[in-house]
Amino acid sequence: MRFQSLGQYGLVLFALVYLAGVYFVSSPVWMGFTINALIVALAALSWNITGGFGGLSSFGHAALYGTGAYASAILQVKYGFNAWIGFGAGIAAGAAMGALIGGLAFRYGLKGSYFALVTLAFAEVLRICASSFEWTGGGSGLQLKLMPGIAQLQIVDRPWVYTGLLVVVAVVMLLTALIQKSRFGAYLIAIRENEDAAEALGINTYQIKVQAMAISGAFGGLAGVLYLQLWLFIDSTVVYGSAVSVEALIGPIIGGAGTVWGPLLGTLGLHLLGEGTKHLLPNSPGLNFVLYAVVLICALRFLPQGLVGFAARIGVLRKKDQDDA
Amino acid sequence: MKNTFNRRTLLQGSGALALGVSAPSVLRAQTPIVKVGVLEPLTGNLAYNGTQCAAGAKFAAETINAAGGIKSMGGAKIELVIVDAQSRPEVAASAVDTLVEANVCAFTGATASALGLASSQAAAKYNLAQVFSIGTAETVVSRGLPNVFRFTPGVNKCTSIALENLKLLNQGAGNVVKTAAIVHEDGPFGSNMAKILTEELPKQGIQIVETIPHPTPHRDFSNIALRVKASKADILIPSNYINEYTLMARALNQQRVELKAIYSILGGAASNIKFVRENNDVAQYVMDCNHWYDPTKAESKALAAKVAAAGLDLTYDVMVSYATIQVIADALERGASADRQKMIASLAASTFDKSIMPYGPTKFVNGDNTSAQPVNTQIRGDKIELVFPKQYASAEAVFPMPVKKN
Amino acid sequence: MLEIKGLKAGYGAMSVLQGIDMQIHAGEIVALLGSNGVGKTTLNNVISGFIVPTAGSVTFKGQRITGLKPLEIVALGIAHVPEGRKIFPNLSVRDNLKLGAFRRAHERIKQNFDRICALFPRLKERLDQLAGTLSGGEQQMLAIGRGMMSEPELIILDEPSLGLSPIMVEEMFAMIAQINAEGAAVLLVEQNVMQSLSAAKRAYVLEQGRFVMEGEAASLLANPQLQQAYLGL
Amino acid sequence: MSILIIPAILSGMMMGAVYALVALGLTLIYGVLHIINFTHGSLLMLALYVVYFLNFHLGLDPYWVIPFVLPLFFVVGYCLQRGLIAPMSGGSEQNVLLITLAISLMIDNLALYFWTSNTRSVDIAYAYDTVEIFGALLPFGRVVAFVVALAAAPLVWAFMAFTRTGSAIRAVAIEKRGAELVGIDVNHTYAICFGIGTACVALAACLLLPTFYVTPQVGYTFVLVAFTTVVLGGMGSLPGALLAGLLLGIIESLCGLFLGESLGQIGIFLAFILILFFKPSGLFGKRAGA
Amino acid sequence: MLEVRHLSKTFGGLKAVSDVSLDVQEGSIIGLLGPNGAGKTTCFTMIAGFTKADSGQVRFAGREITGLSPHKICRLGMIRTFQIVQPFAGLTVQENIAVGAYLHHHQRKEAMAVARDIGKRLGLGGLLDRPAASLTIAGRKRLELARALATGAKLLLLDEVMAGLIPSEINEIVDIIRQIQSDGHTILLIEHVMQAVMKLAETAYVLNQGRLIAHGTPQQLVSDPSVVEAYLGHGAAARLQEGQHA
Repeated sequence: MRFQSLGQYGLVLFALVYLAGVYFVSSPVWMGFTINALIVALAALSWNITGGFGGLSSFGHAALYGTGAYASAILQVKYGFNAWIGFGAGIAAGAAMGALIGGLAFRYGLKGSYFALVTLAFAEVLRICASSFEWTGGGSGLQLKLMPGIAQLQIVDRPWVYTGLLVVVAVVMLLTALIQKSRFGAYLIAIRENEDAAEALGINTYQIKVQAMAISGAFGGLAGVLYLQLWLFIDSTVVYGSAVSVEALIGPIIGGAGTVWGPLLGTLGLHLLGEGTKHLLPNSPGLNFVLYAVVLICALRFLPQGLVGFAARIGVLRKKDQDDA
Repeated sequence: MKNTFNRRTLLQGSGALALGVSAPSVLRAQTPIVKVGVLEPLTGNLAYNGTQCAAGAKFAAETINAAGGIKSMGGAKIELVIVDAQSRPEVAASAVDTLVEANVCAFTGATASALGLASSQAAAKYNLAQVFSIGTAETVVSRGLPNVFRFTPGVNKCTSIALENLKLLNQGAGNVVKTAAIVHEDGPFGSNMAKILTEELPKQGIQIVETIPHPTPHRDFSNIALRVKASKADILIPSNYINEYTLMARALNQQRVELKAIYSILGGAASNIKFVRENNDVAQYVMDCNHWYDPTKAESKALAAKVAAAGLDLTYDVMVSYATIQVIADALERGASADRQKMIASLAASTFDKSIMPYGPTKFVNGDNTSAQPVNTQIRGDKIELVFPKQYASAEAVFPMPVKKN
Repeated sequence: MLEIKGLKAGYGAMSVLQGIDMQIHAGEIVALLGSNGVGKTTLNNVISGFIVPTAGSVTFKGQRITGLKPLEIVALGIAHVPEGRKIFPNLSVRDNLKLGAFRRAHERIKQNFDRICALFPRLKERLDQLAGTLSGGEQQMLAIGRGMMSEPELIILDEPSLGLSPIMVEEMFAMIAQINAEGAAVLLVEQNVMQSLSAAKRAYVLEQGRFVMEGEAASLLANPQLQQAYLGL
Repeated sequence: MSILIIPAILSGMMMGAVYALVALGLTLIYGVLHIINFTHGSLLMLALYVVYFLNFHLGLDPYWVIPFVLPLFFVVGYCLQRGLIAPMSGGSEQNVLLITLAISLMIDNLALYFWTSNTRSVDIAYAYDTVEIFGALLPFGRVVAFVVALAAAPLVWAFMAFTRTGSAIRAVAIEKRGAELVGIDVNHTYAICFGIGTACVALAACLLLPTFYVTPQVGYTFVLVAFTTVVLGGMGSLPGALLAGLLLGIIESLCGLFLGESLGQIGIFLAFILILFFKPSGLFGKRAGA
Repeated sequence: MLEVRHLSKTFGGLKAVSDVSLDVQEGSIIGLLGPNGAGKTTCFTMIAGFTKADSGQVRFAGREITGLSPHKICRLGMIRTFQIVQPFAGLTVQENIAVGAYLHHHQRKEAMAVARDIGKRLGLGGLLDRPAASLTIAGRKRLELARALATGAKLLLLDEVMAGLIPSEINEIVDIIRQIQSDGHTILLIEHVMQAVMKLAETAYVLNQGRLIAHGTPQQLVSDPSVVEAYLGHGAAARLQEGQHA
């Protein structure tokens, strides 16, 4: 990875120090909260593929997240499969759902707010279906049997959970970086910037967009599966609710959409903010969200390029050449 | 309350340090403190019930502290650490970390089974006891977690007792009820209950003519009322939350559905005084089989007065949460220790029978209080009266309800 | 009436206009010539307030208008009929025209409406038709008519003959002459060199953000350099 | 079950009229400002509280406070757009979306803090009155809502069609640059439009409260359906919103009747997805989504 | 190499292009001229597959390509550029060119190498690592050409590559286009400015009001009264004649 400024190095360094520091601060609260943040960061990384690199702002990433979680849970609860099989199946199901939504939406050329609304509707339909059919546990949701141990991917020891999640997030970020530097990534960015020009250069834009949705779906499914394995319980609102979709997109936008580090930094930042507001206003439930919202609005106003973009302006390493203008 | 803990732990810590080096003047007689967690959804969808529960816990702690605290621990005062589960399971689970860090000896919660399942699982890792105020889903106690204690009855028990009571009522009235319609929310407790009813009611000679699940929130109950009306059921058995219950009751009235009885099981509104106040007409004679306190106890009356003084509605959430704090206080009293492991042992051995709930001596079997039982209430005038079981009753049941003069 | 001094403007890092001086006097037609992409539209957008210049000034009737909002400039009496017309396709011809008087001359909307209907009889026939259903020439008339509803003292016409048939082009230039005769100064941006030069009193030729020629229209018409610029003769 | 069809259709229409009214405001905002306004549900909730408190403290009837609540919420909407959404978003579509989300988070939680999560409903004399139409008993409050909503849509439409401000709004909606060229103050027009949209939602609140309840979360109960209605009707189309609202009410009611109430909403969202795929511009939409 | 037959397109009652036929021989540079709004770009979009023609056929390298999608046409070796050049802003200059090169070089390493080569050939050597958004208009035009070349296309449809350039830049780009031709590419060039086409094109077609009005060498065309009128307006030819006589 190459950064253009000291600010960006600083930001990443801060995140790494924080993530490493969690091991040493013997606080279960920090670790627990960071674990939650990492799962959301995975959803954010998933959104980042389509929303960040592809410029296809989805408002229903819960559809992918939830499908992954449900696929795995159904296999385990209803058919008694091993959690690892559920793990793989969840990722595959997420990818398939992504391809399906993308395949339909892009076929009719939906983009912009239309695409956002369609994805939102998809997530809603899935939420209602999941809460209505017996197969998905209906409104009661699905509860995994408590079977601690790596064999069923139920890790009890928090530091190990945390370490595992760090590895998964690192792998997904590495994949993101590889995608960014690959033919596929270049095509995706080209589509975001100018779809006609991309098409003219021989890019099958439809195919690339659907593939992007599938990859995004795989990451989203992965996030959903890990949520399931961590809390052993899902229901329709928990995994298909609009809160998931909002969290998936808000992190990358605040952090910096279409960057490798943005989703993680944004999600961590927002979770720290949420935790901070909770500590500032401990006895007034609700007011912490108000403060959170105020800070969020200010962040949107004053960090239009996200955290990564903001950091890019601090201590620029390579001067812009003079003859640019 | 929670904001004080950091400072206090700090003070305690520095006090301990100071102990070694300086004069014993730092050991001024300070009332000892024992911390109890309250994990409830204070924001989000379940905020109403969560807030009510938190209020109940506060009243209990106040009462216990006013009566001298935990005597076996030198009159230690109960300090509640109230944390917000935000109506989300993962937040509920994370909130357990906060409780552990605050060094609570046990905690109560968490209004909805989904939240409670997540929190008790997280608490299991710390050997931290969770005394469920409400957690009707049977999975709560079927997981074999040693730190789970459900003080109140689960859905199976509520339903079976409701059925028994219904049978008694119906027999007393000469078996006038022959058909029933079930309306239930499609979440865990409603669906589960409907399943049991479908199996059990026919055994009592009551035929189920209509079963209608609905989502929460639901905006319009006209269709449901019409279907109930068309089914010509004698009795309606609803099970849903307060908002839906209110809309349903109105729709039933508007569609002039004639029923011999409305007999709800764990109904969100039928034992909520607000419903009685705001929808007095339609609320009359509605029966509910639900968690409820023993109204004859002095402490219950005191609680009712406190709740009214605080401008709150007296709901079962307040009562059960109050009672769980009582249970925890009793365990502390007997164990004389705030140690988490000891609390679990102490709770497991509980035979507490002085709670405001109409239960016998507590007996936890696999974490489930086998002596817990729901009661039947009936709305009469602007009051909610307890009609079953007889030994706690404050009024005689009216069944079937008198024909309205519409 | 309109005076531009040392004007520089561009988009972001890209500078388009690189120091322009220009005058338009009351009641005259001034032609602005130049090929695609040399900055004609940028100049128009600076005058009508959509682009804030990086240097230089624009004054109108002695008042500095650089930095004013488009609506304030409209209120002062400059109407801009842009390339691409920007009419309201989902509104009727009548509503389109009425909106022309939104900011200025609203009290004389009735007279102006009649005046424009008289000037563009084709529009009068189609008053209740949606503007989007008009032909290209009619849309152009509508755009000009809408601009005139505000009784402008200066009207900027950006490529009014673009996409019109030869007969329509003739008609268009006749109308421009008439608009001018009614008192408005006209800044005419055109690719139709011959006709705009014959209609205009003076002209400027823009190349790469600078004026390379300016002067009386008649003398420019005879200037062989101009023909070379356009035809490569 | 067949005898229930007519009552079901009628009660679906009654509910649909409320959807239409909520959607009317949303479609205006969507059609003109081209933003997905997530504050809409929160504003509905806020209006419900205002109507509730006017009734609770001053004993005012929810229907009679309409002349007061409507202008109030027009001002609220105007200020929200002009003072907060526009300056804070810096023109980015993504930011607008997040800002409306943040504002809605703010409003919801302020309501939770100040008014608690208690469910409140008004106690009025006609709460249980019904009107009989085609043998179906329809709640009086719903019938009033239906009639007023049906009347409100043409009023808004007439405002848009016949007033100077109305045509300015329509002009800005389709051709922003053209509007600026004739001297329309686009920001002011946007804010007016947002104000009208908010007033629509306030009207919906006045009509809804007698038959419904209010909690800090109540907005979500309607906002998703309202989005669906907007897209189904065609973005920015007022008759579209009205028709789509009624249609969705009926679809929901019939699906609920035949498939079970839990699946009633599926009908709505399936209709939504089908419409989007086969006619991305919606029932009355003029422009395709692509 | 390219044969266009009877291409027509109507937009909402307006005949944008009617019955246009033209041929481009391999290795040549052919101009497509006409005033603004004459329908040149519409022709391009139809040939390259972006817009569906109402009627008519397009054949490329002996193959019928009417109705194929743009990316398929590009794969066959024909590519169009855009009048308003928009580089992919999130990428560097080299990565921009690589987007084109990826068509036949799937590995990043290869594609980037190809991109560097082509970038250098087109005088972008010193700018390869810059963000594409920072380029000047002239730079963007070169980048557009480079991207198109990187796809390995045989036939380039260039849409006003000289618009907005100053004369010295025009001269440079003319040289570049010549060089591209000498490398074995065929070029169809849309131009508004005849001057530039004069130096490049062997023959040119003139479009006005959606119709072909003339075809010939540039010299023939500028003396064609119908072309002069199309460009300078009604009566221009006569007036020019007078001017020459005077």
